[in-house]
Amino acid sequence: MATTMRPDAAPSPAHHHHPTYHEVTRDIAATLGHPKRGYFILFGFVLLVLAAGIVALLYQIRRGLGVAGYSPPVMWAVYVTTFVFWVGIAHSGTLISAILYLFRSAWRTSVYRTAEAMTVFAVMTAGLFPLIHLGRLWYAYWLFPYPNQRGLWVNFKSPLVWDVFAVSTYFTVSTLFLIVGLIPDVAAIRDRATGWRKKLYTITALGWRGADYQWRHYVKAYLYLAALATPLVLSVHSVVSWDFAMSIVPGWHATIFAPYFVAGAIYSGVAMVITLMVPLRKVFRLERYITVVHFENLSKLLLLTGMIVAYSYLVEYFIAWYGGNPIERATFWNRAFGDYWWASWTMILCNGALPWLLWFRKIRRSIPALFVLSLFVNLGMWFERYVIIVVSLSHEYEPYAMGNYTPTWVDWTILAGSFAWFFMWFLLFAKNFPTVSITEVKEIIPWPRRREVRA
Amino acid sequence: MTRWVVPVTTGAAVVVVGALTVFAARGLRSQGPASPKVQPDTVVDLTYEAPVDVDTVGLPGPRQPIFYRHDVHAGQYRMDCRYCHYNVERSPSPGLPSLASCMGCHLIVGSGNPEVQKLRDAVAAKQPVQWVEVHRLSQFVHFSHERHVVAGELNCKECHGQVNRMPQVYQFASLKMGWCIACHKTKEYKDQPGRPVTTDCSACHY
Amino acid sequence: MSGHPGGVLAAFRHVDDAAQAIRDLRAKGFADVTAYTPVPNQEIAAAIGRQSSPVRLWTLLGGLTGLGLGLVMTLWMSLDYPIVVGGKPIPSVIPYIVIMFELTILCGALATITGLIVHAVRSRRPAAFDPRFTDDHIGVFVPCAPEGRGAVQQLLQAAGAEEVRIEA
Amino acid sequence: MTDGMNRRKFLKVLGVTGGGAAAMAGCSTERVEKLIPYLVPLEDQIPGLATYYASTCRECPAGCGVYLRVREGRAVKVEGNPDHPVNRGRVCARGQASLQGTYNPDRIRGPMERTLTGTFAPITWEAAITRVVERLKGAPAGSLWFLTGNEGGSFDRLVRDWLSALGSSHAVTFEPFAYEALWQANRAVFGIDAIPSYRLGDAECLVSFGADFLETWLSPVEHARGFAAAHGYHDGRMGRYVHVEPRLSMTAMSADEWIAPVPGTEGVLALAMAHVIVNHHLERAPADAVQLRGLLQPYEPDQVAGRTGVPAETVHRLAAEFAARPSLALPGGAGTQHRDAQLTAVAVNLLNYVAGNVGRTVVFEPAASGGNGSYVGVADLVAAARRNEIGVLFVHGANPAYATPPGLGVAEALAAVPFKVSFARCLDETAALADLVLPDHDPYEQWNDYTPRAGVRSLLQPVMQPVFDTRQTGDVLIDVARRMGGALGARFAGAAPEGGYKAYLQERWGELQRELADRRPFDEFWREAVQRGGVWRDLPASPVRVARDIALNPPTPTGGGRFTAIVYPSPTLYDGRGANRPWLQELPDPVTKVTWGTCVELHPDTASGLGLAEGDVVEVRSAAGAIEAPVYLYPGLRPDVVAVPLGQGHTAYGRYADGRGANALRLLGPEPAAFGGVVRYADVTVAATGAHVVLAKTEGKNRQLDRGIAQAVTVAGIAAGALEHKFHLPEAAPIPEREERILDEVARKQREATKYGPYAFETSRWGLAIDLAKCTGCSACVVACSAENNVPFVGEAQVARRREMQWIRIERYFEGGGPGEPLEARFVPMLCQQCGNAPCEPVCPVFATYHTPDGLNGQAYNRCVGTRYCSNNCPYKVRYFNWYDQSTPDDPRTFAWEEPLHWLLNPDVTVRSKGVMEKCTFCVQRIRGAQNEARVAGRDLADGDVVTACQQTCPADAIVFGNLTDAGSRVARLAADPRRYRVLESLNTQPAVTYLMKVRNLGGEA
Repeated sequence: MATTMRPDAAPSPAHHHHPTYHEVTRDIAATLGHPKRGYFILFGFVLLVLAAGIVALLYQIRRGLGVAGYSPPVMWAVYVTTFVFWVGIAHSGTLISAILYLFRSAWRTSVYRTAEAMTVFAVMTAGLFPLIHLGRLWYAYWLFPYPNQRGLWVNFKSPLVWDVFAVSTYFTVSTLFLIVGLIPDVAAIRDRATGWRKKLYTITALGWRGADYQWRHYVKAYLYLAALATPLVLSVHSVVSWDFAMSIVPGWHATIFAPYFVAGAIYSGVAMVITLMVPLRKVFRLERYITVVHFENLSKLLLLTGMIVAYSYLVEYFIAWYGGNPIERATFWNRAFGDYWWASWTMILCNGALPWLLWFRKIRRSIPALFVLSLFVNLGMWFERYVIIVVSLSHEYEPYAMGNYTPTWVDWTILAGSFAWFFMWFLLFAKNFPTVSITEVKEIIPWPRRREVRA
Repeated sequence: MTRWVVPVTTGAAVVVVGALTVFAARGLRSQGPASPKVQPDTVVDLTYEAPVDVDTVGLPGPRQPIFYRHDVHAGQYRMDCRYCHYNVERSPSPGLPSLASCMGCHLIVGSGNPEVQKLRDAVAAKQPVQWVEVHRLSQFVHFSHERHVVAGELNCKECHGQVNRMPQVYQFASLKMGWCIACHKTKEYKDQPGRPVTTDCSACHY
Repeated sequence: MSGHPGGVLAAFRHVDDAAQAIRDLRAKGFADVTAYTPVPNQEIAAAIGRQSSPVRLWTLLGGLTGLGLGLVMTLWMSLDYPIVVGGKPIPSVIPYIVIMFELTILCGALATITGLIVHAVRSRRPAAFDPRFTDDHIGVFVPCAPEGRGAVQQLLQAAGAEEVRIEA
Repeated sequence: MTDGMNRRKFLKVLGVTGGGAAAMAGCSTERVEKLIPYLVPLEDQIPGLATYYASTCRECPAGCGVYLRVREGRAVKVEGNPDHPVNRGRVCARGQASLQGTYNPDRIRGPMERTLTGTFAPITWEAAITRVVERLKGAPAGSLWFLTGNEGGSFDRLVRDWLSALGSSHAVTFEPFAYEALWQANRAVFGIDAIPSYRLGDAECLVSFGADFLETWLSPVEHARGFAAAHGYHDGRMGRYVHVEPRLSMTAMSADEWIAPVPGTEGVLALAMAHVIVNHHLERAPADAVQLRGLLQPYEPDQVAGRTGVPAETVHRLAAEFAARPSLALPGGAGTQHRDAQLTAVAVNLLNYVAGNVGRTVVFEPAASGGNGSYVGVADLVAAARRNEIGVLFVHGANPAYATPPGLGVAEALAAVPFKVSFARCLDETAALADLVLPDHDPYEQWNDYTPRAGVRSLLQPVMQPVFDTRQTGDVLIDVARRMGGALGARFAGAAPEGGYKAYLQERWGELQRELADRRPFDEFWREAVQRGGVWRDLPASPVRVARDIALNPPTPTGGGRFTAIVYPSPTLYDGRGANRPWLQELPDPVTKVTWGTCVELHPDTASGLGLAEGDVVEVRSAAGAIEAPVYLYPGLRPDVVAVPLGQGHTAYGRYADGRGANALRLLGPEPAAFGGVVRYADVTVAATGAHVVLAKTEGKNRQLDRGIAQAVTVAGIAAGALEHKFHLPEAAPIPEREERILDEVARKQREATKYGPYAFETSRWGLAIDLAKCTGCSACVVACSAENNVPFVGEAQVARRREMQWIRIERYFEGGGPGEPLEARFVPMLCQQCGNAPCEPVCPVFATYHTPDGLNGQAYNRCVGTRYCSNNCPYKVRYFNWYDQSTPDDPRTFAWEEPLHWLLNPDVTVRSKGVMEKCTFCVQRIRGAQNEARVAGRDLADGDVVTACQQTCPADAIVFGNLTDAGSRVARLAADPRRYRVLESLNTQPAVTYLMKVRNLGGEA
């Protein structure tokens, strides 16, 4: 928390007609409490889809990966695509909560909690896919270097092992970060809640009182967590990108992959934040705290990362031509004009072209427009991974062994199931914990004082 | 300066934990019947007499259709293992005595012994005795007795234990990979001192 | 319920009042004043006046430990059962850097949290509390013997406390 | 030995090996296994070690000698008999799959009789034989017919003896490919009733008029050996091979030049060449060649160019080459299946004669007994049946109900026969019509002999206990004879009472021994023969002269339909008898790479003309009938020709064959042609049906996109130094010399850093060399590999998803073929390259794949978790994933080892389970086995101690395996050959597989 922030710090988004501290507590606490019928219907639907996904998975485990659409040489497909997609989604959360925190940007305060929760749940979703796509997932624990009677260890040269470490670290750290941030809020709610919720929050508040000796360590710890999370978030998607870049597959083996993936990740993540925030704001009546200004800032972030992504696309094609390697060239020719041209152009349209609309202030400030746009970006980013993975694999070195891939119902059901899994957690969270940080929103509201500050 | 103490100690603790993992691994590996311990050779013990009546139930190892006494045959009468397991020096699999070779002796010997009678009945009925396998390797492990016994000059008991003292044979060694490796890491090629026998995966797994 | 040595508890609305009151109290020798704020506040922290938290040391040492662990683990494990892949050196440090980095972050974060808990608990001071302090009031608790309470109460009221009450 | 054999009971055998059972257990180790000892030890069986028995392959009339590898009493693999004169230790794909006939789950498990309801019901042998005896007693002698396949040995003799003793002479032999035209032509031209042996090895110039001599024609394995010897590239010299046929067959793909004449005009072309030779090039011609001038007069090249569509100068060029060197012209295959087949055969005989090849490369030996019979024979049988002249019909080793054009009406005819006995091993179309089925032993379960050609008597011996309750037909016939008593009984009361067919066989061999003037006691002679697999000797060539009166009936003009359909024998399924072997069904057709079905080959231009795309189902209709099958776009055809393989479209014959694909025979008319055979050409129309399917083919792209996968040079090119600057992927820019040095330094340092632990010591590096100048694409290696390494078949649906698992595949690429440029096809056997810097290894998180100290790219199946990253990162795409559990009966949909097929499993190789990656490891089990032997014997491995399955079976000897670090080894020498190259070398994967460029001889440097 901004210890160095003075009450009269830079004009905050919520500057004009501040709510009082009390209003903040009241309004946000109001978002919790007993949900309405609509919530349960939605939740039931989510559980249904999740169940379908689980059934599909069990079927796949029973019979073998053959029930998915894999057709060699395409040995990775929807599952790895979806893995990268969800890891990407996660990133914006950490960006907003940690990086923007270090940059002291005030506007993050009312959106970071949602983003952070999204991060944790997205990583929880992503983490499933490396397992789902294994031929023998019951041996997945072999991927960890645990002492065993065979005396065998894992291959630390394999990017997949890097992944294991990166993703599990990322999950741990972002979860801690979320929990730490929650403590003062939970305490605030505790002091207002009644009944079983009171008990729940009393426990989860870990005895927080906001005493000076608590703030003193808390503030530092939070700062250092943010400091650790920042390089981590950059590293995680770099490592994920190395799953591909470390190989010799034409279309994968590129040095630009790390920055390209990180930008893409944040891009998709911001889009997902918008997708979540728009309905949330309506349902929870948070218009006062999540204002057009926040969306405009988010969309600027979207525009920036979108431009980086578009640039990366250009560079990929340029290097393929400029590098002069005929196989690389063939691969990219195939991407643009081969059997999968539709996927490639979907991706280029959604990620490369549409964000240009954000140059217009009108669109940046139109919440419906942003919502629609964010959906397109999500779609586009999923296809980006699909193109990178499937299309590259379908057109490698050995012409005789080239071939195409089409998913089956199992792929689709498990993909849908992953969304259900994500939203299940998110819905549970939204109704039981503040989706807007009480404490941090208060922080940007100046304290009432009796005398003027002496400069 | 008390506030230094806690972090320092904890930091140290983490290091120790790290180190422990490593050594735990070591430990885990060497535990189990590590490099086969060779008991004093009892073949010279001419006085050994196998206990007269033993109760199968109390004994380790699976119960066999016929209570064949290795301790009597290999122990008391000091028959060479290779008399029955005739292939051990020329084939990956040691070979299982045919009932005919049992009858070689038991046509005459052992009348009145109910277990021997079972054998004779089986032969009469032309029904092979279905022994229960004691030492079992997975089908993805390929082990050659020939190479270990002839080239490796290993004594049977290093892996099978003192069968000549077992009324009912039980699995002496774990036969797990760690156990194999433990031995392979200590042994050397007979003709190339200093060269450890292979720990290459494809020596056994193919 | 009093899990605390009795004293005086005041609730402030204005941050400058509260800060001033704390400064006065400390001037009068009340060392262990406890201040509650719904959000961290520089003025109050300054008024209370304690050195910055040692948690950063935990972060540092945790990180270094992780780094060391990563180094030892990757190298030892690849030498323990040497296997050649892709014609690369059996211990190759460059790919292992990724592992070391991740472990640095992981251990650093875990150590930081441990530090937070340890210190928050260790520097704990028993004091009275009021729910308003997590909402919109600044709380100040001054532990003192019953005979001195009157003076403190006056001081706090003078400082502009909205409410002052004796906590037995 | 045989007695040991007979005492053996499978229960025991299975128990001892546990091979089958344990294999089924997949990777679970928790089951209690029983150990079941022999009652009596088998003197020739050592548990855990293989025993080899010599026998003879009966998959086609070629009659190759084989060794059966037997483990614990069950045959697990077929290998060539190195001594056998026909195949010299090599076996073709069909031979490799023959054990799937033995262990076929659809074999008839015991005698059956037809019940009143028309279905079959089991019956005891006793009852069955009694039934036969009754029927025979009731039937008039003349009404007794016996239809056999080409038995070519003592069994033929038995049948004839047996019939004659019963007073009948109606023994008919039916072999679908009986080469009637050749027999007739040889009679007509040389007055000799025989098929000569064609010495391909001595022919420096080979012209094949349609003969698919590397696929099915006469003796493919033998031909491949000769062809490799003559046409392989040996220091600057190689033969030249021109193929004349409207379709580019697999055999033709090895040709240096492909000439596609108007269908049916091969003969005219041959005569035109002969014409040129007798008029201009008589250097090598025999004296009486000139007398043919008159006969050949009308065939002046310019005259016939119009008819054949082959320009005169081509004919002159070919004739000149043909006459200049020891040459050979082959009549056969598609060239001898059309109406004018006999003309072709006669013409080719004349061509060989005038070129002086007869007696040199075309050698007539004293006629071998029997022969292939003729289609006319079956036609007569059918006619007789229609006239109700057949009372009792015995059928053995022939399946006319499937293998003749439906128009002949075999089924209807048989319906008119009151009592039909079939000795079939599988319930094929003919057996399905029988009243009584007395299943014969499989060739590998029986005593028998076979005479592939004069001078070669090849033996069959039972290598194991019969799998089912079958009886050898010879024994049955003799048993029947004994019960019949009378003349018949007397005939077989003979020498060995109760001896049965084995005794009869030994009588025949006694005669042979006398014939050979062998003085040893018979037992000795017999034992040696059994061990060697037969007896053989070289016979003197019988001199032949061209007949004085040869009539050349002019070719009939082709007419009618829009296209000419060529119906050719499938290189994998032959005439259809291979269709119930899953390995052969899944073996990609060497030309089309299509598996598990029939496809109609159409020229791409033709297809686009008809608006057809690959996979579109079309109806091909002729006067005789129609079939429906998907289109395969094949540039190796004349645009006016469509081609359809035989072998599919069974209506019985077991689960793997029944109802699969289309039977191309439907297109053919039943009436025998002038030469006595079936005309396998038809005038057809092609029409789309609107349906579309995904072809189950293993091929992605059929062009290699200039990636240098399959490289080739010409003899002239080599002479001009083409090998100096070798093909590489064009780099972005040449690496500067300084960087080069740094890179080398880095590489050296890296190699040093890998010398640690077990890697620190000098070991071998295993390598393979494949000579593309010899590889004919026959795909024998593919099946051999599957058999050796327990590679499961996955079925049509999975292949359609490109999930086939054969560890070695034959890639077939096309070059050229554009307007004005000749179409060229190249084969590349692609298997794991065992890279020195293997991209697959470092990406595996669990070290399941890694580099062994002896340079293999090891794969520990039981460690694999199935991330499949290795396969993504493999530039050669030679890693295969177990998408389903092919190894457990739990999932019948994917189970590949239906009992008793699982008895084929090689106990030395892990059976992979669901979710793991598998691949070629240079038959590591053979390497380890040899290493163990060497260690135990206290010696080092010598070159040739280890032979991989693919190398072992390669008919052309194109594959050589060995230790690359041993400079003296064959493979090391080949790896240094100027023609060497390594696939995708610019990736610096350092493959252990060296390819030697294909060499093409474009002529002119004779």
